Amino acid sequence: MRMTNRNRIKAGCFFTGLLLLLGGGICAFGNTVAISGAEIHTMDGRIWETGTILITDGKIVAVGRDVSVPEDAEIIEAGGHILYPGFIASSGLFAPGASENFESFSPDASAADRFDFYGDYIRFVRRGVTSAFVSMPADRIIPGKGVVVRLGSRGNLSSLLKEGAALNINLGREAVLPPMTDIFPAPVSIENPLVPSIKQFPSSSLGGFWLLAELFRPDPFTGELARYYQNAANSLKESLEAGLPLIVRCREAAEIRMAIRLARSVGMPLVLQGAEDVEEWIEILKENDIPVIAETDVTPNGQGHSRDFGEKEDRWSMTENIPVLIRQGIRVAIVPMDEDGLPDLFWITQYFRRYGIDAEELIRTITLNPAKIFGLEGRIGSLSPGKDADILFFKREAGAVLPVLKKVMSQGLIVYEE
Amino acid sequence: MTRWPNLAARLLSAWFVLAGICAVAWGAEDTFVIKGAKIFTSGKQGVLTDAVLLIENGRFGKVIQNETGLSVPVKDYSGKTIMPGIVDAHSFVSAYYRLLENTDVITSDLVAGIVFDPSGPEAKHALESGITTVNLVPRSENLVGGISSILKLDRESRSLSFMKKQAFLKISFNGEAIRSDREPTSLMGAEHLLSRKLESMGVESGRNREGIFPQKGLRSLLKGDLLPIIAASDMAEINTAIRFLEKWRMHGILVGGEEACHLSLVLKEKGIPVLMSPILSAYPDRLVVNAARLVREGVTAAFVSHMPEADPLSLRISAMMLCHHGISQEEALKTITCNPARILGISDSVGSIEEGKDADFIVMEGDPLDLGSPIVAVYVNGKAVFTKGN
Amino acid sequence: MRRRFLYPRLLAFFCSALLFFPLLCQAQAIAVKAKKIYTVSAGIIENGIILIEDGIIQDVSAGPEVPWNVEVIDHGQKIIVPGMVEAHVARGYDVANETNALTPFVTVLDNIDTSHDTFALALKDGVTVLHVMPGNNTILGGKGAVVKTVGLVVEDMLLIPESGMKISVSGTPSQTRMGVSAQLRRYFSETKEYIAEQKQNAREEEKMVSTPGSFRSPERVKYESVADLLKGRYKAYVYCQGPSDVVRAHNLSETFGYRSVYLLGPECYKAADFIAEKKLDVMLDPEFVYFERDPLTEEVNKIDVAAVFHRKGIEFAILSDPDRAHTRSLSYQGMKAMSSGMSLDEALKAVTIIPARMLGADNLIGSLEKGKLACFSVLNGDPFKLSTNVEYVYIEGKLVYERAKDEELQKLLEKKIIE
Amino acid sequence: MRRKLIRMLRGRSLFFAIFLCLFGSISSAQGPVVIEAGTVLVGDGRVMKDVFIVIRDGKILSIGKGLPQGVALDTLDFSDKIITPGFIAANACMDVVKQKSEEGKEVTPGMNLLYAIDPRAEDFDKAWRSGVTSVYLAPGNRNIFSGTGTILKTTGGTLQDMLVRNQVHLKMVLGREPAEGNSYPSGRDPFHLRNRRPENRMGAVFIIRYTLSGLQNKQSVPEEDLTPEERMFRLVLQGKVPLRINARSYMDIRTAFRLMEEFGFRWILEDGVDAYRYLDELASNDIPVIYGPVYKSRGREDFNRDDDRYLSRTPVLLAERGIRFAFQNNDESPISSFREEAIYAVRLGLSRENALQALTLDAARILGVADRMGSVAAGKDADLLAFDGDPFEPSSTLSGVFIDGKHYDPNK
Repeated sequence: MRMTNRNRIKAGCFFTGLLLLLGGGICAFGNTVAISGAEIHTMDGRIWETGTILITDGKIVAVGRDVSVPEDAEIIEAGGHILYPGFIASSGLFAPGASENFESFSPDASAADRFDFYGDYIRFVRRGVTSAFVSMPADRIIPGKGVVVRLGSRGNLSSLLKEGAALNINLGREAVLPPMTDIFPAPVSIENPLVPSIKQFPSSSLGGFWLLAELFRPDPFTGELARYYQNAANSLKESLEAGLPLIVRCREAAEIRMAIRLARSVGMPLVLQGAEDVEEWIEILKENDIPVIAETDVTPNGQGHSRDFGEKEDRWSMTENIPVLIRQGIRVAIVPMDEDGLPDLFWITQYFRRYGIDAEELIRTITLNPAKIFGLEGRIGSLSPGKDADILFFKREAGAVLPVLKKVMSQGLIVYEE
Repeated sequence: MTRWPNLAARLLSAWFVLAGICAVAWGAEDTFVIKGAKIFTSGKQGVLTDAVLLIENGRFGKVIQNETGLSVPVKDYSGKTIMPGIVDAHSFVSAYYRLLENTDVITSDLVAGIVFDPSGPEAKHALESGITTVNLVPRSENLVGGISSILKLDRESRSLSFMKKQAFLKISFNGEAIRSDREPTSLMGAEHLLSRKLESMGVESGRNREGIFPQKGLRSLLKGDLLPIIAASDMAEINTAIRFLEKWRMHGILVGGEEACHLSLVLKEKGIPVLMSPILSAYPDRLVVNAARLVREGVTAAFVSHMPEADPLSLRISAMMLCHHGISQEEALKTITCNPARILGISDSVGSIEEGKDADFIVMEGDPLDLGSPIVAVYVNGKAVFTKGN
Repeated sequence: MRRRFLYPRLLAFFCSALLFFPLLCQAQAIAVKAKKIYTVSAGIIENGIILIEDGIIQDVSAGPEVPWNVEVIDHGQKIIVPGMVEAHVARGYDVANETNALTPFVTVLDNIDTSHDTFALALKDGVTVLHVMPGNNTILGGKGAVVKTVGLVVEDMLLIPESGMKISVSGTPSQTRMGVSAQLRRYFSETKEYIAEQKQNAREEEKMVSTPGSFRSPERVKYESVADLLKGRYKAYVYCQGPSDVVRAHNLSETFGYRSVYLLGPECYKAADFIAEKKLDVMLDPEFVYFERDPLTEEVNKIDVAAVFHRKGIEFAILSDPDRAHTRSLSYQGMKAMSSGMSLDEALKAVTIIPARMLGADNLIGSLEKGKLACFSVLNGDPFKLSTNVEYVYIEGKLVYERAKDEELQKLLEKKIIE
Repeated sequence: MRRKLIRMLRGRSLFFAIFLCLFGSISSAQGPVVIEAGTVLVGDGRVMKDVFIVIRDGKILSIGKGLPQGVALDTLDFSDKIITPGFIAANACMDVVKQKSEEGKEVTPGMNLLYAIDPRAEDFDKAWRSGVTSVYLAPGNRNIFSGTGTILKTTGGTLQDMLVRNQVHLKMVLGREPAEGNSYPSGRDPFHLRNRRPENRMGAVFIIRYTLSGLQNKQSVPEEDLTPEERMFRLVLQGKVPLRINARSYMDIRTAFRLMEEFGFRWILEDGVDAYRYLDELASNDIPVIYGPVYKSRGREDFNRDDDRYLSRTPVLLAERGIRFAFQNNDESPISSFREEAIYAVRLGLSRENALQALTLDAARILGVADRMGSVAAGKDADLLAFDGDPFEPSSTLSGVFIDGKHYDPNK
């Protein structure tokens, strides 16, 4: 069993390397680019009114007002532009109409197996979303690991930024009563009559909580699950040892409590997703520095958002939680509730300015905060030396409420230009 | 080695100091005196008229004649009545749809408490109608639903206030547990399935175990750490339940028990208490008579509300109906306060207004068994968790 | 039920095959003479003669001395090409797949319907060998078989009984790629465990096999076939719908160490670089043309898949699909391949020796040279011309099709003339 | 309306029962009761006139002309009545269980009806009011081995008091009933209960062979290593527990004989509608037959419809061959008309002695409780019936019932 797992890891690395190679093939090696005269918002606090960014081999070398530009450098004159780091979509399936018909307990499944690296994601890139966390579906209790990818556009291949970036767990009502599989252990015959196949699990959050509590004990339990899901159990153990962040999708107080208990019991970084009832837990989140991936139902097509009243009459829509969380200083990453809204990340974040939140802070919820959540702050999420040059060129235009995206640079290459 | 004792002593003293501080801190909050009210202690003292009740650190103190010379806040409830907080010994409150795990018929590992949502609207509703302690049980659709937990209904959502986290094992010989599309499809099948499972507990282990669950609950049932609470309503089911308890030499509790009165002699001699369904929930005509008979013939009986299947108010209504069938008011009151507490084995802390018990009580306008008298305030551990108006 | 008799049945195949060889082909040797012989291996031979004995080619050359007792069949001005080979056919039976997603234990042998028109049509077209496979809708579809296109019972047609395992990594309507690959990984690693266990208690294994009709344990049934795959007894034939599937499938086969042949969907042209780099065995979807809509500017671009692969210098096998008019027959597919830039020689290779190599049967079929089975068709013109017809088809030296005696065809033609 | 009636009946019978409990305890405390009987049909064919039956603690102390001396006696006068033993339904079909069979598996020998019976069901009332003092209740026909049967008295307080003997026979059902409804999961969800074999007679017999032969292979296994089911089967194969085979059609009866030759178990033919076709075999292997209802033979599926003379004359034929048989009812004939079975058989030519024997002693013998009941004899349970006329005359009514020595009035 260990053997096969090592194989899998090896395979994973191979896969990653391969795709990086394919992706990197197109990124500009050896040349130096300088973007000058732009207003630079490096999301780690600094804002340069007019500054220069120096880029070599698709990585940022220097940022500042007076950066010495080598003479062989290609200069991009960006006067009047506002530079932001590339946006990060913190959650999304990127598989239209994907209904998972698979075991409810499959931590060995990886989103890298589903994501189409040859796909054309220009509709995201042209709206500034240069990288995304490909998450796992919500209809299983442990659907598996998500990956962070850099969305390739026209002509260049998407590439893996991080395989196994986080482990998705669903405590919400979506994971209860999952669709059934009919995988029979063996063909039917008279000496081997039909045995019912692996039954999906759980049918209630009672069972789900129990399962998780059992699984996250030092020795995952024996029994039928162990028999059927030996690999799964091992791979879960591995990802626990690797200390992946747990992204727990939950809604109600009981579920949030469970999530926190869970993360404490295994001492792993926790990220809440959804979490409508979070307002009772803000102190705890603050104490333990637990970030939240906040799903909002704000959509750019006019009708704004709708309050949903769940079983609690005093339930808030998450949309109204977000400003509270941000003011309380909790790290928030904003994503739209339905995936079609993903290209409009910028618009959606700016919506929250009506609650009197600083625009800079809102941009951070789709750049640096996600980067930190997925442990990629060393590569993406801000404009500082050493990071990949995923840069968005905005421009303020007369009559437009929000600045307009003009160019998108990914790894030092202009991948989209209006 | 010699340093240990005095170290321990130091620790101890430190702890005392801390405790003292805390006590003071609390004392400021929930030490007070109640005067002027008519108090139905469903305990030895019976009914007290305009007595002064001292409550310190969230517990009932002694009953005194007048509050003069006490430097504690006084709450004047003159004209009101006070009864102990209602104990609901079988409830799905605020976790109904989470308490049924369909994956297996015997799911004895599941602990009901962890899915309870104290800030839910049902919990609020229950509290506002006087229920301060609930025994949260798994649903009756499974043969063995899981382990119930007893908890206080204070609207504290950050941490659950358990009285007992693992209280009883819920077994159901009820009609609900018998379905035509899976085992068991019959009552005898249900009993057989459960007995075989219990027999096989010792033998099987590791890989050749059937089913997803390791069934810790059944193991501790065999060890006697857990007592069964068996759902059985009609004669056949109650018979089966009794035979099952005999066969495995266990003490247990019956819940439902609409026809239990016909076996009251047996129940009495075996000392099996019965948790009766609330009277509003089914045919009243038969149920009231049966319930009254059960109480009259001296079986330890209590009313439960299978919230949210029945309204929390139905507890008081059931007790009231008993009065109409010749049960004294005190007896009737006991079926929702101290009897359930005794059955659940928590009567040393809740269930009646006696010195040293938790200060869980309800303040009402008029008579406790008169629905016309609305609830003014509900106290849990001496804290007012609900006050009428705000 | 039938699974139990698999082993005896396999033995039966071999025996019967041995039995049938002499019956199938004439006892005495023959020599077939024609104007042009396309031996795919050794170029074109003008006025060549093929010497055949017991269905095996003895010699192919221009004017060898023919022994006195050999009957010479002179086809005059006709042209001989090797019998075509179609390396993946999901036809020749009623139902293509089990409902169950993981059925490696089934074999297409139990399913083949010898009277299915697939074989007749293929024969008319000059296709002499088909690789019949389960369909694309299941993850582990089962085992296929390489058959000739004539025979009354499966045993006659059989060339290779268990020729490969059908795998589909692209997901079924109800399952996404992720679930599929996770399930495959699980199945394979469980099978590895199983193999290890088998090694430990090998002895009673043999006993179980030897006792005929012994009840087989579910484990055996479940893992045997995949174990054979992992032991390398046959290749996997992997259906890849999209380009990333190819990468994924290759990754999987690297991980678990089995050889595989890839059945590419049209969109896979995007992965051409990868395929060229890794030198994978690939077969193209019958649909050579792929239309895709640009997500940004919603215009439609047309891609000639075969051309792309040809430009990248990738050798591939061509498949046909009679359900669609424009991909009906293999020869027609060959013409299309030529239209997208391949030379006649390459196109011919793509339907003969390359698929034969993929099937691991290039020592038997795929070209006309000494020692191979005498499977070839006689044309009235150069191959891959619209005017060209298949006049005769020989399989193992036996004349199995004759255009003049094809009643259906004749009727058809008459009808045409009348109308 | 009907519902209300039932509830009323239940209520009344219950109060009645409780009253009787008290009364019974008092009377047994008081000492023996004496019945002054005009005629006694003992049950084994003998007839006694003008005797005293002395009952103490529910048992018959003595029966004879004289009375024991020195005991305080309270005498019940039945001098103008005919006393017979209580009737025994050797296979009663009563509405006292909600779900008669556990359909989770095909082979459920562990099933025990005692865990499902409702002692307050009105069918018990009907039974004792029509003279049936003991019944044999078994699980239904939906399994191949559907479980063991139970013998109960038809009244007397709680189930514990009514129980005579438990786990009497193991029931095996031939024919297609067990297989009905089973199928493959075609278009059905894969966890459905019915996705399994057998689907026909053949499959059912396969499962029987599979089970029993599996047990034969386990001869050497010690007792304690077996599961309870396997222990039960071992008892059957050792002949300690007789197998009761429900075989309606002639082909099923033949199958039963074949299985008997293979595995050599003792068996009893239940619901033997076609028994008249195998009189010789039944007689030579002396296999008891439980037959009925006599007067209603049409409307049963599953066996070829022969002409009814044979069917309703079956008791006579059995009696002629000296094959031991008892009566049963089925869901088409209520237990309250149990006596009519015998009456009809008598009308078709069965002798009164045989009829009474079939109703009482032979039934007790088949059930293996002849030491406790079945005839009016010292030491047996005092289950007696008092008729004011010939029990086989429809006109004569039942005027008194004794169960375990307690006197009930059936007409109250």
